Amino acid sequence: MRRTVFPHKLLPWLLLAPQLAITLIFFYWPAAQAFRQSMLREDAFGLKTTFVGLANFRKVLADPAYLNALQVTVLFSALVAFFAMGIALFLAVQAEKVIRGKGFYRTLMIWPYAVAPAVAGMLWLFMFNPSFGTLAWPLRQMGVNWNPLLNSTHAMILVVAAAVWKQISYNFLFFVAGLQAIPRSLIEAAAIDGASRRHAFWTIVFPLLTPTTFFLLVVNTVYALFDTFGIIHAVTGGGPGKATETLVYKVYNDGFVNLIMGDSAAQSVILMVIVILLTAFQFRYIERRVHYG
Amino acid sequence: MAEASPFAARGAGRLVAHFWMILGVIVVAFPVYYVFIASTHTTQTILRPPLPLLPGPEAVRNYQDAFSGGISKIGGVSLWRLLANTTIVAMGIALGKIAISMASAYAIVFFRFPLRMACFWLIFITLMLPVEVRIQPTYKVMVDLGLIDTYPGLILPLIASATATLLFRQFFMTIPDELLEAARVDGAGPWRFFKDILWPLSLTNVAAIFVIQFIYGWTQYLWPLLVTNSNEMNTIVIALKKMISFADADTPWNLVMVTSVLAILPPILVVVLMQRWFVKGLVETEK
Amino acid sequence: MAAITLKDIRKSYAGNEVIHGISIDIPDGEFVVIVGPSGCGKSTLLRMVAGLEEITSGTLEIGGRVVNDLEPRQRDIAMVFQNYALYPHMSVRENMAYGLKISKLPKPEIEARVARAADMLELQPYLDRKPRALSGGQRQRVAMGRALVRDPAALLLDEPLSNLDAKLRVQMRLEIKDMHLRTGQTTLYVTHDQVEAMTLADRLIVMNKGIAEQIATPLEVYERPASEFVAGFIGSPAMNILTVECRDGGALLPGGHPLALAGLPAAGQVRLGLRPEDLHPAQPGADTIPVELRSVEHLGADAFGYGTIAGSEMPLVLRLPGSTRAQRGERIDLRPDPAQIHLFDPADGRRMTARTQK
Amino acid sequence: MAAITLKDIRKSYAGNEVIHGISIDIPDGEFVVIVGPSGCGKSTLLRMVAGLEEITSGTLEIGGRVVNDLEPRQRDIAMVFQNYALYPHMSVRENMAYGLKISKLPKPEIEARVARAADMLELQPYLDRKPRALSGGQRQRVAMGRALVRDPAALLLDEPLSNLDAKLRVQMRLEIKDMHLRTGQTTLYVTHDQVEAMTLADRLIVMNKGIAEQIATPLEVYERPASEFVAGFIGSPAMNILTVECRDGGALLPGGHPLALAGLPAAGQVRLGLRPEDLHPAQPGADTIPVELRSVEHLGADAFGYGTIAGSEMPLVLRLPGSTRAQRGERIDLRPDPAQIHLFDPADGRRMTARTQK
Amino acid sequence: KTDISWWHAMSGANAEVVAKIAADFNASQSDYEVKPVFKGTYPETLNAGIAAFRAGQAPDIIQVFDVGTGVMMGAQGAIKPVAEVLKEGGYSFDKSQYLAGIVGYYSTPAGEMLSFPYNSSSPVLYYNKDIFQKAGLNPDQPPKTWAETWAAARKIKESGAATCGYTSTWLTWIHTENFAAWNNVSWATNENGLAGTPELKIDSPLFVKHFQELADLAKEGVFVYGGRTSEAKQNFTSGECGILTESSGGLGDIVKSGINYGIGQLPYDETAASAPQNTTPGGASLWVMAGKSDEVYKGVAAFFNYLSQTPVQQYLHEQSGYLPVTIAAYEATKASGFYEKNPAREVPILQMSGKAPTENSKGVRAPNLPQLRDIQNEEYEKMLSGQQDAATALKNAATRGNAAIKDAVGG
Ligand SMILES: Nc1ncnc2c1ncn2[C@@H]1O[C@H](COP(=O)(O)OP(=O)(O)OP(=O)(O)O)[C@@H](O)[C@H]1O
Ligand SMILES: Nc1ncnc2c1ncn2[C@@H]1O[C@H](COP(=O)(O)OP(=O)(O)OP(=O)(O)O)[C@@H](O)[C@H]1O
Ligand SMILES: O=P(O)(O)OC[C@H](O)CO
Ligand SMILES: [Mg+2]
Ligand SMILES: [Mg+2]
Repeated sequence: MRRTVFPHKLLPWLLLAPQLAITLIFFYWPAAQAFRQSMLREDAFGLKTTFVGLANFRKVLADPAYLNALQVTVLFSALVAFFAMGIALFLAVQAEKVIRGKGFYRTLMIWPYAVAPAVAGMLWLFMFNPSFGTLAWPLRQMGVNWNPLLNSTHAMILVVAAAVWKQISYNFLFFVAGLQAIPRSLIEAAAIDGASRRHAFWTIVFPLLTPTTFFLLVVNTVYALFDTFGIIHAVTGGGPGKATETLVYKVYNDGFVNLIMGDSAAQSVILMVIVILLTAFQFRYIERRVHYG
Repeated sequence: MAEASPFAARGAGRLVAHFWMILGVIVVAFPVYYVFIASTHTTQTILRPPLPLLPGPEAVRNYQDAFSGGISKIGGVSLWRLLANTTIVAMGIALGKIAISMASAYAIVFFRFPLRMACFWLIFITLMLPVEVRIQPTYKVMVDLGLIDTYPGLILPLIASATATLLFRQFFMTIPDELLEAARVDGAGPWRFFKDILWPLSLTNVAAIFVIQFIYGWTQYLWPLLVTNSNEMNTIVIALKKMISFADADTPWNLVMVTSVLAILPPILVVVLMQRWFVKGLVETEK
Repeated sequence: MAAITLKDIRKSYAGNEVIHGISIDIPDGEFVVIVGPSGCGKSTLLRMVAGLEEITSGTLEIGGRVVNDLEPRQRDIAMVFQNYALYPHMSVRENMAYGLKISKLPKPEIEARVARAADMLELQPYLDRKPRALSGGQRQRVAMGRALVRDPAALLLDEPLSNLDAKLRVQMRLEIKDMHLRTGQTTLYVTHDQVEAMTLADRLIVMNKGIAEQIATPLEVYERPASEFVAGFIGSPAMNILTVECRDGGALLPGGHPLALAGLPAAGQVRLGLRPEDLHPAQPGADTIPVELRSVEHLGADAFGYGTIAGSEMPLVLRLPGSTRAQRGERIDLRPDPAQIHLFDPADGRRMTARTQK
Repeated sequence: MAAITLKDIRKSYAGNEVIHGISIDIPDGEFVVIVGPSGCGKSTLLRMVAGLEEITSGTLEIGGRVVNDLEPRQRDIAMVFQNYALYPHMSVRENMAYGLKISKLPKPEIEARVARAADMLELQPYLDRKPRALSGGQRQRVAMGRALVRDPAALLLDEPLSNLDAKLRVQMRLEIKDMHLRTGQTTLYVTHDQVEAMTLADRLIVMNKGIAEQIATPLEVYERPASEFVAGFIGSPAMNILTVECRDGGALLPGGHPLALAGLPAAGQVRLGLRPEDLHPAQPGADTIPVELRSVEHLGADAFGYGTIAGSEMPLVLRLPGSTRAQRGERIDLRPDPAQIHLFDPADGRRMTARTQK
Repeated sequence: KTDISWWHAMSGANAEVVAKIAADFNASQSDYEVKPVFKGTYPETLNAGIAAFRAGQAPDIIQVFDVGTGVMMGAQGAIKPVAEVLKEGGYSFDKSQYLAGIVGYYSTPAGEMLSFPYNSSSPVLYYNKDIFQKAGLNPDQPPKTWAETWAAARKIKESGAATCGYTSTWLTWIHTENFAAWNNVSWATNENGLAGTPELKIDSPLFVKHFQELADLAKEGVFVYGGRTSEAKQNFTSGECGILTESSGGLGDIVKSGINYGIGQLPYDETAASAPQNTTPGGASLWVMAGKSDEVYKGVAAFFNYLSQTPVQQYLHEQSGYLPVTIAAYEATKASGFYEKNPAREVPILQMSGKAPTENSKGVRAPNLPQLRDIQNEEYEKMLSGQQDAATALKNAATRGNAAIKDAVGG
């Protein structure tokens, strides 16, 4: 909580107005539509519409495939968030340790982010196709029976790796910025207190980095839940079987490909609720541990 | 003067750090390298994997071809037009996002007003729904507002994300009270404080957000595809996607790769140019 | 320029009151110094005047206007912060010029003022550095400079000199005094330094736990401290305060030693305050206190002796000339100056008798 | 516990040398105080000893080991920072316990030590607060506490008391002295406070612009300052230093006033140093200096007089008893104590004559 | 001038073809201007069309992939039948001038053609002649039946001529839908759904036998699974696999890859009574959206009429590898000697129009064909990774698929 604030009452509303307006028009309005649609059963073109109440929800929740997607999502998101943040943090710290070449490393680290997902999907296919992938080949040479097309575990590893790869750059950038904001004297104080670098990292740097970490946690959760759908779409298409079908992929697939509008809308409403709860949880319980200097 | 980071390691530790960074960079940047490599081979070589790991002999020819006709027009639109469109969209998204999210984060952190927390939540929930799952109603809004085939149509819906707001909120909360107090005593109102104190101190974060959002805007695919009906409004990624067809024999993969390299270059340029802001931002200061 | 009036100002943090109602009228141009132990609320009080802290209750007037609800910048004040609060991204020059730039002073005027302040503060060589590349004292001088360049109605300073070296501190202190005489700005000044407090203040506010124990001129505070707390707090080394049993014409000291001393009540317990400099070495007698020296600190011009009243554990501090050769373990007899004794009520610590005027 | 040896230690920032070669042998257990004007390099020197700042050249030994390239934690030191450097995410208790926890002390031992330090620093009520909710002085006490609870071979303190009030400062000063006697830790202590410097130090390092002007015991520094700079820096108010023309048996003061004074060279210019307390009011005569009082500052026990030598603009500071009634505009005649004069070479400011021993 | 918007999903060289045809049409007359717009992949294009329709901004013509046909047919009121458009535009529409297999697929049970077949394909067999040689197989004689194919594939693997004997794209389209048509077995009831709501029959014995053979081959490592759509083509062009079944549209890649390939008909099952029957088309067709002005419809009719013209069809066919839709175009191509130079190009046409389609071979239709394919793929993948046998996989696919159909028709 801030000790001092500006006393204006109208100004903050003016400042908020653009964001609120855009949010209302492009988020709340469509979300309300999705909510409406989740109570309907209709064909793709909206020509025949029947109100079915909560039937879509009942159907979705009773579908074992939905439960499966939920499990896949939890596993997938946890893995992606953990590795994407862990690796990025590790590399950000390494980057701060070096004295020369920092800028060089930083520039290269952001590259993957510059690759359009449309191109990235193509690349991952080229690289990891079990038969001809440039990187699958050495795997096979090493005796790994690499087959993400049929082996669920391999498929999961592959999509997690691809999703993590896309996100490392992002996290890396913010961790670097976060590390730079930590007052030098505190690290020095820890060094004096006898803390080894590792210890100082976990007891001082990491806690002081929590605003960044928390921000990234929220962003990465959202990323893993939503934005990775393009990768899954391109790399495994949810397969083999339903091994990599996440909730969002299912929303997309049911709505976008299979054109089952009601189900898809019901799923996105459920998804919204889940994510709102999750975020509320993150802000309520995790942000308590965040230290804002 | 950029002085050594307090994290700087001594002796062997520094070498180990270099080792990890090099490894990280190799892993992370490899696919991009891969595109570059592919852009220097013939289509045949590209299609007969595994692709060699070193640049091939066709580099000069591919790039020449690309510029002397191959990709100077994609789908009837000149490459420059595509790049210009993409730049406008990416800049619009990046700058728009920074502007509106800084403003809202500023309101939330540095003011107290009724419904403050409600607004906070109202904005944060928007983190939760990507374009893909709300495409139809959003499209309808675009039509109703007459934004189809316009730059605002390409830009506006994509700046409605809360991530940047969240980031700025987090950052603003770490600004010491004393700075605000000193500025207020110095006679700074909200605008001056923002412009003179907060903005310079946020540069690192602004730079990070800018890079991220610029690239985000640059690589958008689904949304531009939906709201543009005229080829003249296409972005480079749509054009690129149009060139790529796995099922199609005549996809000139070598030129696709050249185009990909060209499509990746501007964002990388942005990263390189923004680089100095990362260094400049907070390194010299002790908040 | 403006008078400042505080009427029963209070401050609570989350229901926890830390300032318990302070009232004072500060006429235009007065230099008021606030002293008190760490955590007593000095900074909080100053910050309320500055408009940085909301006033929980009470009224604050600056220049006759009630300003409780005005912004700091509407109050026409300048302030020096205890922890500098320099803008980390601005050079020293920019830090100092910032307030002036905001008030839209012409460029040359700004430059002139900054140059003048930099001169006074010996900051010229650092004008283009960022705060980070400055030493602690240099930073504090920049913070001072930031306030000095402006010409506010009231100047608020929170321990502005605490990180300066002795020489610079003296110099700065004189500068501040001088500047005050020149500009006549109403000034509120928080300090821990006795010398600053005594020499700068037109009036002192001695605070204790959120209460103003005494508001008076420095000499009055020194010579007639309103309470045992003030007596103990002002003066260095602190006043010795003993509980004594009065009897006719004298008192029974701790350790059972009788002392003949005028000016005491006829009977009952009182707290007797004796400043170290009012205890003069003398031949042993009925009117002297026998003291066993435990240690002697040499400060150059003076020395402090730390001892106990013979036969007791009651500590007593003495002030000795710098040239003293007194040694640990020696016994000295001291005669209190009967004109310079202070009596406090053992029940509430308030002053009991008027101290005889010199 | 360990001796600390500095051999020609130098420090440059980006090619700009700020410490120009300092050498000193600090035997195990000595208490060394570093004083000097703001920006002279005190903190930098301390930070090099701590291992926080790379040593540009020279060798640093702690306990006989060359530690130039060792990490701070390998040097077995504790340090109190000038700007506190408290961990904002830890409570006061955790801040203090942090170093102990790292060295894997048993829990009860940690608690005991923290409690002891909190007691000494009057921090018990705040043990569970975060630094953000503390006053400046409270924060500084926590910073002290963090060093006190540990038992390092060497203790480094950078102006640890500068934000404390007078009373607490005296108390803390005595505590530190006491603790040092008990533990015998080698201690390096940076301060601006003359009293601290004089009373705490076994030896003083007086620094000026990155050079150690004098390394000696406090009394020696006070009584035989090695240079004009030291003379002017140590002692408050500062020593008066005049340029005089010597003649047989005396000198010509600024303003053309002749003064009979023993101990001067036969001829030539010298810089004559006279401490304020060594100027005693006397009947006008050949051996007195006539002074016109410009102002008098009352500090309670003492008063300082600021004047000029009659007929000149040469300022002179005097120390008067607190009870003085001397007034601005009065003329006083002062007799310098011939045993207490200091002579400096006008060319390089070095001391010329040995000061007569008392 | 009336603008006619045409949303399509053609990328790569096919996009160029689209552009050229539109440009040529625009140049050929002065009343209408066709404006092609790339809208992404097939599903993306369809969704864009749907969103636009719902917002009242539908394009005039939209290209919809084969599996979306059912959806479009269900959307009466959203579309206008092509036959009607042509007729109202004053063009006589003679069904008999079009290839029967293709037209049948895009028509109502009553025979009214609903969409214009723009790009149609058919699955064929590709084989690597060099590998055949090495394995001691006759490089001029592609296997005709599945049994022969399996034998050849095994031989390739065993002889070490290649690490993989056989691979295939689109297990759903080739091994399920076309397998049914080609072997004249039922894929689903109600004429495979063309005549009404279908009920899947893909768990019938012939399917089970066929898929069990595939599963066994997969276990032996003779069959390599490449993915749900056309990914497996790469396994063939890279020389890893000796035999591939894939769309005729995939030919170009194979030519480009430079391998020494041969083409054969899609294999059939020799135990099936009337095999080979005929194959059914893949690819996509052009749909006309409802609610446009007469002017627009006239233009669309003119454009479709233009598209049907022999030189245009011929150009389309020769450039893209998709099939010509008019008999005249086919004949003209044949006459030009194109097939003598490119014998492989004729195979899919012969396959598709060799025999009059039966109720098992007119094509398949379901309101939710994409979903059915998803379900099948999931079950097939489980089968191929050894988690279940073919009978179970097909049983599951049928049961789940039927439930989904019931859902989709609003049961
Ligand atoms: N990072 C830096 N870059 C450049 N110069 C620096 C840096 N840090 C300190 N200095 C300079 O080095 C000199 C010594 O600084 P240092 O902090 O040691 O002074 P100090 O004696 O501790 O002063 P103070 O009593 O004011 O704290 C100063 O002139 C300062 O401006
Ligand atoms: N934000 C806060 N929340 C709760 N208590 C606070 C807060 N800020 C200050 N306090 C408490 O209020 C009291 C007064 O604090 P203040 O900073 O005014 O003291 P001070 O007299 O300036 O002390 P110092 O001389 O140490 O600077 C202290 O006990 C402090 O702990
Ligand atoms: O590969 P294509 O373009 O011939 O299409 C194949 C079929 O359409 C799959 O349904
Ligand atoms: Mg304070
Ligand atoms: Mg310092």
